[in-house]
Amino acid sequence: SGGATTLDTPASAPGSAAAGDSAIVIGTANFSENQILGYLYADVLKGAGLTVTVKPNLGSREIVVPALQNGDIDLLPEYQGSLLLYLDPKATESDSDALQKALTAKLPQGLAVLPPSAAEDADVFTVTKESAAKYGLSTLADLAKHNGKLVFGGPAEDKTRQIGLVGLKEVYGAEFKAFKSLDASGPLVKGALKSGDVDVANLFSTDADIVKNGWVMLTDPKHLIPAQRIVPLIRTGKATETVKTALAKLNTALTTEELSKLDALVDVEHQDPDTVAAEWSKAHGLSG
Amino acid sequence: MQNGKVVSMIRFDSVSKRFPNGTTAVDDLSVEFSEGGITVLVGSSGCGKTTTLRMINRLVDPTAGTITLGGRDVRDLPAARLRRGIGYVIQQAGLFPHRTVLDNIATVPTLLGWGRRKARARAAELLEVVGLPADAGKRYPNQLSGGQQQRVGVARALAADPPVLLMDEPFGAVDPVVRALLQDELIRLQAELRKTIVFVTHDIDEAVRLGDQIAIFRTGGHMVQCAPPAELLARPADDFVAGFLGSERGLKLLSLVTLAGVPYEPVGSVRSTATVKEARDAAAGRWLLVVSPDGGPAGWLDTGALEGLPGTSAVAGLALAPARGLRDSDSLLSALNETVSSPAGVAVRVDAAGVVTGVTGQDVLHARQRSLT
Amino acid sequence: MQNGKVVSMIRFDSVSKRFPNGTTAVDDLSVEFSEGGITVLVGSSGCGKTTTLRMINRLVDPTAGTITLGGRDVRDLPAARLRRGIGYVIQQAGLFPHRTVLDNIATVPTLLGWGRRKARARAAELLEVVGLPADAGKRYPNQLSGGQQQRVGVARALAADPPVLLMDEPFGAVDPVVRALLQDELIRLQAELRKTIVFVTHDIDEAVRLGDQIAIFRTGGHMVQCAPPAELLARPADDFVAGFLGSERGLKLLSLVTLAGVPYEPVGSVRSTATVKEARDAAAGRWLLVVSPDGGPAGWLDTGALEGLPGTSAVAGLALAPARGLRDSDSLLSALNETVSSPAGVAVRVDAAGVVTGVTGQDVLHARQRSLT
Amino acid sequence: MTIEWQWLSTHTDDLWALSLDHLSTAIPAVLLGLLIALPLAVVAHRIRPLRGVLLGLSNIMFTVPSLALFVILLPITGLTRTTAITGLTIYTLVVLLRNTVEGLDSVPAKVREASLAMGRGRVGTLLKVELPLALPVIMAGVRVASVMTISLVSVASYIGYGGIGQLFTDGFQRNFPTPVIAGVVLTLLLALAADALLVLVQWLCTPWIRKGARA
Amino acid sequence: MIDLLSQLAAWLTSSGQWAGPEGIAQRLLEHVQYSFLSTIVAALIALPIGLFIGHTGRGAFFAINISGFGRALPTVGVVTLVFLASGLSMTPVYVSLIALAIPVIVTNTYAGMIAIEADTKDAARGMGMTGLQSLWRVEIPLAAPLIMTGLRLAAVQVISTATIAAYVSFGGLGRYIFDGLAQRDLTQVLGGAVLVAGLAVTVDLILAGVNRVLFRHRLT
Ligand SMILES: Nc1ncnc2c1ncn2[C@@H]1O[C@H](COP(=O)(O)OP(=O)(O)OP(=O)(O)O)[C@@H](O)[C@H]1O
Ligand SMILES: Nc1ncnc2c1ncn2[C@@H]1O[C@H](COP(=O)(O)OP(=O)(O)OP(=O)(O)O)[C@@H](O)[C@H]1O
Ligand SMILES: [Mg+2]
Ligand SMILES: [Mg+2]
Repeated sequence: SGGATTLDTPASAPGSAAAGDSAIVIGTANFSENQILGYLYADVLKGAGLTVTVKPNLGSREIVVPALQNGDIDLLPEYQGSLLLYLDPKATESDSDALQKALTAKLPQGLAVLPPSAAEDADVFTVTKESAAKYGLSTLADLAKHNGKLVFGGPAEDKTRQIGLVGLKEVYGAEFKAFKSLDASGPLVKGALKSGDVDVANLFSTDADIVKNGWVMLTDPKHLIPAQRIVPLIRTGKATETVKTALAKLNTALTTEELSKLDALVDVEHQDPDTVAAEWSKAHGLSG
Repeated sequence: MQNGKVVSMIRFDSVSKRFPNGTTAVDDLSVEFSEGGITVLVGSSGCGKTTTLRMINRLVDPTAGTITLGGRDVRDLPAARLRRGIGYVIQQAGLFPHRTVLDNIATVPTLLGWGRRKARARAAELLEVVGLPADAGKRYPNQLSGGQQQRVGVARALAADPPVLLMDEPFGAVDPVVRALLQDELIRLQAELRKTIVFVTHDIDEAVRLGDQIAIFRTGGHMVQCAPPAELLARPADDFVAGFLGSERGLKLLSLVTLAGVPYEPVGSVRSTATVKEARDAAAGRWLLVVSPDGGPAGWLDTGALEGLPGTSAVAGLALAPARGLRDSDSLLSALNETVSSPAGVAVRVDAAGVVTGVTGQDVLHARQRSLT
Repeated sequence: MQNGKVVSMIRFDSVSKRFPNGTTAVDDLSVEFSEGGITVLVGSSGCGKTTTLRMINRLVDPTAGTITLGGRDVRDLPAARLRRGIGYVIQQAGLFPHRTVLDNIATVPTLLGWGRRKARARAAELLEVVGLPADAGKRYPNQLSGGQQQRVGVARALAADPPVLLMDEPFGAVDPVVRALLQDELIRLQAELRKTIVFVTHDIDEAVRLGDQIAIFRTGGHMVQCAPPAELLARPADDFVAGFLGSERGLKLLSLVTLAGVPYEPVGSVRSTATVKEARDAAAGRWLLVVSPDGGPAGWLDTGALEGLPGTSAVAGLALAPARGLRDSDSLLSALNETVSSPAGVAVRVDAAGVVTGVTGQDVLHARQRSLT
Repeated sequence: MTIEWQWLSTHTDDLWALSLDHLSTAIPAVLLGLLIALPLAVVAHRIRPLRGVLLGLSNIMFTVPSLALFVILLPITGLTRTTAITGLTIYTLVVLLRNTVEGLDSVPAKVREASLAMGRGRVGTLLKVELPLALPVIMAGVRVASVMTISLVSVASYIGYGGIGQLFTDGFQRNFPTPVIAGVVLTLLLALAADALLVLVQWLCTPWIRKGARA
Repeated sequence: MIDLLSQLAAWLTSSGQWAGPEGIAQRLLEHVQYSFLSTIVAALIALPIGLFIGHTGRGAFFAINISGFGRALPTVGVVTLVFLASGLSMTPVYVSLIALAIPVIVTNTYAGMIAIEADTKDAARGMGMTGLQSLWRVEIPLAAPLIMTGLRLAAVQVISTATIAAYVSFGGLGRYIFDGLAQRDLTQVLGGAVLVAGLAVTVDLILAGVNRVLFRHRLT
């Protein structure tokens, strides 16, 4: 089956080295949505007749992007806003087109982003239904009313970056009682939100648990949070017409809703990312 | 102690020990270890000596038979109580390395609840008894030499003044000179304390020297013979025993018999202050005994060396062959050794005060004959 | 071997060894170890015996002086080459535990490049020489008893037939019986091989038994005396040496002198097939020697036991006290032991064929006197 | 917490592949460690003053948290298996070095001396006598190092070479205990199998101990 | 590289870095607290087991194998597993650290107990000590140096592994490593590593010193 955890997809094994330039190595970060995306990329590229290897679960962006630069991998599913902030922590662009432009400008030599997908997996600042009622929270602007009272939880990097404490203070004037280093929309932050250890949590919008638990996503009237549409980040040498065309087809077909469903299949139903991806691309006639 | 003597006879009745792995360490042993005496167990390695010893204080339980101590089955007492009443000297000392020498010696008194002060005082006393300097008490065992450790082992066993002492090759680890010293001390101590001692060794000379009674074991845990040393040497039960006793068995026997009663003959002698002329007059054969002013033997003078010397010159200053004076308490063996070593072929006899009384020659051998009856 | 004898004299010239920690292990030693003989180094623990030995094969380098082997300074050869030419028997064998007995013995031949087959053949040969069964060759050292390991150690040292053999307490770890056996074997071997042997021990009896020459060391690395055993026993250089030789020094000396030349007297005897009447007629004193059909001594008959027996009944079957026949090659000490042990007070002498020739009594002591000149 | 047996049965191939991947990090690490430890140990054994330094250094390296070590190595060796292997090799040294030195120490002075006295050189003595006799202690070190390395490999999942460790991250993120349990059990099995194998190797290599029934 | 080192030095020495609820002092305290508690609890569990096995000689097989088993247990796996079972708390951290420390202490205690010479134990019994007296007065004091060594090894291992607390969102010096990683701040990662190693080495040296002082007379 070649599950979430294998190193190589079975299809990639023979002759992948001999295939030379036309062979593509896809890397993914260590969370399931990124793996699903990696396998989706793989499926459509294979459908286009290319030789593809997937190296899933390589680690965080900090580990994976340098690997792309090194040539350890060739292609990576990325998110517009986060990628830009990784490249330039001071960036303030937030709408998709601006982001795409900024990315193209800031990417190091040899890397390029292809046109983004319709699907988006944005950061959302979330509170429980109970907190929302208790504190009267519905937008990020409401947070400033309770300065110094609430606890914020998110991945460690939220402490120092724009879509985190810095931006919330700058744009909305919100300040917190404490910051808790947890994970990126993972079990830690969700657990902490559920148990009340944190009041406001940084989650990802596609996370099935948000709906399941009835959590409230605070709206972002001042557009602090950048668009997080999914973009293929690729080494320029590998960005042939075939690749572009194939990925463009996928990007059109994949919507946020579809992506959320796929996430749920993996995270809640415990199906394997590769299986989920394969079934979806077959159903949408993308795997040739 | 008086009390101790009454209850300290050890008796084995058809005792056997078979270990779970099938080794028979002791096989149907029936024997008595007499009160107030030293019984020595000898035999080659693995013949069951240690096992026999350890059955007495129940470190090993026999698989058959009974052992009584002063008439009471050893199993009647709780093991720990029994052991506190029996001194045990372990092969190569077996001291507690983490305790000072004094604390080591005070082990049993402490267990008996004597109180720290009293136990320590007793330990200090024993340190002296076994001939160790008082400052050794504060040291740790590994700061002592092998021989000193052995002494501590003995002191520890004596601490609560138990009527019975079990000693397992207590002097096994030291060189022959120190060993002889430790043996002397044990003999001296025992003359005073008269404990019932069971002593294990595989050195037959040690056994002959120390034992009031010697039990010889053979591999497989059989006791072959148990008898006083003189009887053993004179009448070994079989070839195994005879072989074990060694080829100079006859001479060993001499070491057990004293000179008391062996006749001596008068001997011609001169004072060491005499003149050459006086010496010439006194000479009967080639060798003339010279006596020092206190009456003891000074040495043998070769009268041949007097030739050509002026009669008035002094004997003092002439070369003498050594002569040792033997008391009645010395053994026939040392007399024989003297006879053989002295150029005159006789042993010089002295009285209790060390004054020359005469000489004994061939009579040493005759005395032996008499003792053989 | 002939070649070996020419180059194998060992000579120390003012040799000292001071270890970096300040211990003087050997102090200004000048001595010669004679060719084709056994020199025994004795002395108490730590007196520098091992160090002396190890300077010969350069496991230790002296801090002063020179050591020559057959006239050549030992430093002239590369150490490894030198060592391959000198057999070394290490205290407690020091075998290689991970090699079979055969491989152990073949060590030096292999190093000398003899080839596997030849080296092994030689090893098998030596196994026999030291009296081990052939199948011991395939075992590992820890499958052998202590005594057997010692033999392997000796075999290993002999393997390349070196003219010089250094033996450091080679029989230290075994019990007295096995030890005597190993000594016998060494004596037998040496009679054949005539190596130059330096032998370390702290057992003075062993030294007297084996040594052509004995060097006595004293703590601090001083050699006190170096002389043949008889001289040492008769004339110890000082009290230390005398003390070291032990109190029965005179008797030990007897063990070095044989009965050859000691006169014997005729003895009344009867054949063991004789009748009681014949025995009565032959009797001169209380004890009568009974001779077995082959001419050897059967034992001493107590003539008192004949009383009341019919004259025609046979002597055979009567209780006899044991009698041992002594050959001319036996020592005075064993004769003395016989004299002391036998009820008749005399030692029975036999000729080379074991046939009784007579008895010796007091003459044993006289013979000693004569040997003292 | 329940186990989804269904998941297990559909993922045996993956578990197998992960185990192989796990071993292809662990085995080179131990071998490399041994290759480095042996000469260092000989030096530490022969030159007293260096012993404290070498053992001390390896001890300090051992106290560096493994994750940090991998991260520190990343800029040097990149996102490759080399990083994982290098880090783990450094950890094996603490055990291998100490045991090899102790093994050499445990060779009785008498035997070493016997070898020299027979006329064997220093190198010959090392190779033919000291190392073989030190083998039991060295092998004990190899066993500990192997087991330890096998359990540590999972930390390398942070850089994508965690072998079985991937199961832990996966289970963690999906709140899914089954892969985690499978991973723990699998790691234990691998470690125990490796240990058993090494015991067998040692048994085969040391006939003198095996046959020393009398000792 | 030089760059990194000077940044590291700056990071370690800046006074702001040490103070406050997120400062090094606080993190160090947390780290020590986690490690200390885990080691103590592990010792309370492991010592009796080791002493029992050593004293009676029963369960030796268990003692020998538990060490292998313990070493093979992947800490990350245990933390994850206990986290999934018990939710967000310190439990997973303590469980895995204790699991890490127990085998080390058990095996060393056992080794200390069986290293006591049979003669010495015999002497204790032969003098008339009961089993418990022998244990308290002879066996434990004699095994103490090795027992202490076991505690020392356990403490060091626990300290370097206690970084795991940060993996499940808690404090300690591991925070610097995990946060530094997330914030792409190699200096911080390195600083955390150096602090952990420094703490471990310090504790190791202190315990070694204590050992030396306590058992000085055994060294000769
Ligand atoms: N606990 C035991 N289990 C099995 N066999 C034992 C045990 N203790 C002793 N033996 C065996 O019993 C026999 C007698 O042992 P014991 O220790 O009594 O001999 P020993 O005469 O004291 O020997 P040594 O002179 O060597 O001390 C030996 O064969 C020994 O191996
Ligand atoms: N390598 C060394 N460094 C320091 N001192 C040493 C060394 N080797 C021996 N010694 C010391 O030198 C002295 C003589 O030692 P050596 O081994 O020659 O004595 P020995 O007569 O063989 O004693 P033993 O009968 O105990 O074997 C001893 O005091 C010993 O401690
Ligand atoms: Mg014994
Ligand atoms: Mg020596």
